Amino acid sequence: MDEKTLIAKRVALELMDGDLCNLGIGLPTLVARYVPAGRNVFFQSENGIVGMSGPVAGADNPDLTDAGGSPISALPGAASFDSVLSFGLIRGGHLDVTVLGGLQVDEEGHLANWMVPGKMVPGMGGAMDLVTGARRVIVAMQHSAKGESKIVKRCTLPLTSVRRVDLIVTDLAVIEPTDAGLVLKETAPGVTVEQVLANTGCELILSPDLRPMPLEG
Amino acid sequence: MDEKTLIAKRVALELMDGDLCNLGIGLPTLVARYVPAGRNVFFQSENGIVGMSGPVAGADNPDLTDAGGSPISALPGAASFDSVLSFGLIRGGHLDVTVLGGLQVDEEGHLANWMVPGKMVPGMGGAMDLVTGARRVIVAMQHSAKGESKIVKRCTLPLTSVRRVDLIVTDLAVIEPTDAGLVLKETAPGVTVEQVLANTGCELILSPDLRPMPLEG
Amino acid sequence: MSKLISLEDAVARIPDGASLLIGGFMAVGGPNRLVDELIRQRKSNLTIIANDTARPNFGLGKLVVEKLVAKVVTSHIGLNPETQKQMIAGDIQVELVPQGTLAERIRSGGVGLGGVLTPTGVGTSVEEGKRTVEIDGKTYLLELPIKADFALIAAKQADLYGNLTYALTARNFNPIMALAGATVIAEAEDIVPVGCIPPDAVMTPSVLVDHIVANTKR
Amino acid sequence: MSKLISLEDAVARIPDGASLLIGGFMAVGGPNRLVDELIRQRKSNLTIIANDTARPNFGLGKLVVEKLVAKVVTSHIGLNPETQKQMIAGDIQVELVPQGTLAERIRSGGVGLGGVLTPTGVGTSVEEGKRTVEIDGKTYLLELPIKADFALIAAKQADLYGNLTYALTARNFNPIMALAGATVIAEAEDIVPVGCIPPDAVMTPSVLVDHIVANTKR
Repeated sequence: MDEKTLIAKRVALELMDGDLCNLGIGLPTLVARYVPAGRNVFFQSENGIVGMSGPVAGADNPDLTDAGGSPISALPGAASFDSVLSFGLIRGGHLDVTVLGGLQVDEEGHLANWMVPGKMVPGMGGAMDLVTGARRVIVAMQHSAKGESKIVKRCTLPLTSVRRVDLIVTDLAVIEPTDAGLVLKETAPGVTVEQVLANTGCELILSPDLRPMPLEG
Repeated sequence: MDEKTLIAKRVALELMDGDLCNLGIGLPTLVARYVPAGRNVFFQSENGIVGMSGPVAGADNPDLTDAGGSPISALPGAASFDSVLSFGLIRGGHLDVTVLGGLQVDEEGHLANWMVPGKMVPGMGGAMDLVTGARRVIVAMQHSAKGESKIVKRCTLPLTSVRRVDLIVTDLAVIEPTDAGLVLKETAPGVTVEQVLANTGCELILSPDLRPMPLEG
Repeated sequence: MSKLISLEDAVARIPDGASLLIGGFMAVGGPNRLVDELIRQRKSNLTIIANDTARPNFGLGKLVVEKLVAKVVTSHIGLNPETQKQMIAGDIQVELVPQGTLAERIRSGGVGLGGVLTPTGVGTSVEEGKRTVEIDGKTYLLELPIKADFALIAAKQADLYGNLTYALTARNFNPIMALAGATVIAEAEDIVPVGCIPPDAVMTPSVLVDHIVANTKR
Repeated sequence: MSKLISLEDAVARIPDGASLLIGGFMAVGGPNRLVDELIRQRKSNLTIIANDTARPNFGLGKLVVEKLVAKVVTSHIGLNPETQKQMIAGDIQVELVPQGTLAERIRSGGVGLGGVLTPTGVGTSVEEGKRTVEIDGKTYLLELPIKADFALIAAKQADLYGNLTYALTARNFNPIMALAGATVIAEAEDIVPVGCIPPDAVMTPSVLVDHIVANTKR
């Protein structure tokens, strides 16, 4: 199993029956494939639909796309709406969980994921609204990039929100930001605690319930 | 012609082709009957429809009523919507004209029409939004009530808005509030300027274009 | 994953003293079965947020007549003399709110805004006790968001997930109330299987609705 | 009382330097005929308010490539490298706004509110230069309303009065932009006679729309 699949599978276990869930572009999109059997999860695309599903070959519709403009499909019971209602769901506390990629997460659980000054300024899109408004924010990302840990003492990149994220799932570990700091809760298959610590740019508190990362619900 | 019909006919001449218009309950409702031929006016009912028309006997629908809960009908091209969009039209400057009843209008053109302290407190309903938000506010009312002029130096009843109304149409006169004060523009058929002045509780400026009130478009 | 619940069970979840957003405009589009069941179960000391208090013998007007309401936040009580009578007698607390402001306050509660900045009410008695904010030389009242323990709403159609449609002027406050109730209970004229309401026809998406009242009696 | 107008005439009304709200999300649901005609008529120095700048060769992304845009207010430029390139070169001014805030700012302009009070952006670079308001111990940014000289939108169906419907995710910013443009110009996939769109299916009421672009070429 590659690292992205591992992360997506682990994140999918966090989705509960009946949840309204928004997946960011890139890695988080994979999560939809691994929802545990028996859980009916409603996926929102912030451009204006609840009940989205993967594209159906030969049935692309130019009026039915995801937030990146790529074709999607919709399940029975889907509902479409405009951008203010879409973000009303996100900002009004109606979104149970959002899964987003990250550039950095720091010791306080702050996420930076929308720009690298001087290099890449895509814009925040809906990320600031999602992190500020969702009931639960899960960051799904590689633990390190180009040899540097993405989990740091203090974000050097511009923050997406000052709201503390709820869970960080990486290819090495599951980490929960708390009042006391970042708590290491799970290690990925074949990964030791020492490896996680060595690849993390700030202190981690070891959970008394530290366990191997489960990948099936 | 009775006084109410006279007022309604005169007000109707103010409605222009294509206007979006909201009529208050009571006397203003009569205005819809006298829209000049050739002018297509869209009437809004603030409970959520544009394109309302009078009720059709035998075709009452419990889901299609005016703001008082009485049956109405709808013209081809009507549109229904929720209360935030209905008041979005009113407050966002999209409503061309509102016609409202009045308890008092004063020298500054301020309207009081929603309560008589200690006696009658129906609530403001949509009146404050209509007076504050409509592009043009026309007050349609009897000139006097119980022997007292309803056009006064300063409203003694609680104001509906501090926005100056645009026109006052009564059974005696048409009066326009301006920076300089209330300007008498028209007198009703058979009514003299002296009669208007004698029945008005504040000074009136005589318009240089003072004319008899027209009643046909 | 059906959200069907009996009328009796739906109302049994509502405690005395609860705050209730109640849809409808002069009881048109109001959840009249739920209102009748509130009376039958004698739920009392209620705070009602609604456009109006209807008429004494129609829709939520009956709750006032039955003396089950401690407080009402509304824009109009003119057609229910009982509300005015109880208000003057001090038996019911009435907060009068301009209708457009009431709608925006409920919406702002439902979509997570801090409040509403509106010119409506500036310089009138509605301004009393409220903060004002100057923006570009113009004065706006800061009106606070409204949320409630429950939203009781009425739809034309509901599917089993809770997607709702409304008909004509019966839509009114229902869609915004579905955003602002901690628990949202909907009654519907027709209940249809999932997939029978096209996505573009849905006016309240299912994810906002907690319970659909079954069409069986009570 | 038809609002039909030719594509050429519709765009001829737009002066150089105008501010334009443009519907669509990655150009899905965008007024792509109007955009192409803006280019053909070489309207320049435009201020564009839109969710994103699409892709270089798709929808309003083409306006950027053609160097007709002086300023853009948007939430995302990541898929149009040309916008980023011109921004870095100082040829285009870019104001980045969180997507939900952008939607609420446009809506607030369209419905006559003084601004939007939102927690989104508090403590981030989005807060810079903005007022904050404390409400019940929580901090909100005061985000100002957005209006524009024109709103250019795209519908699935339009009737001759200007009632509009949208399909699926092509709805997005179009309905709120119809509220916030001083002049609203809509193109539509289908134009139908008055009465063909049921009142409950209308998503933008006709009274908000000034011109419907005829389906004849140009």
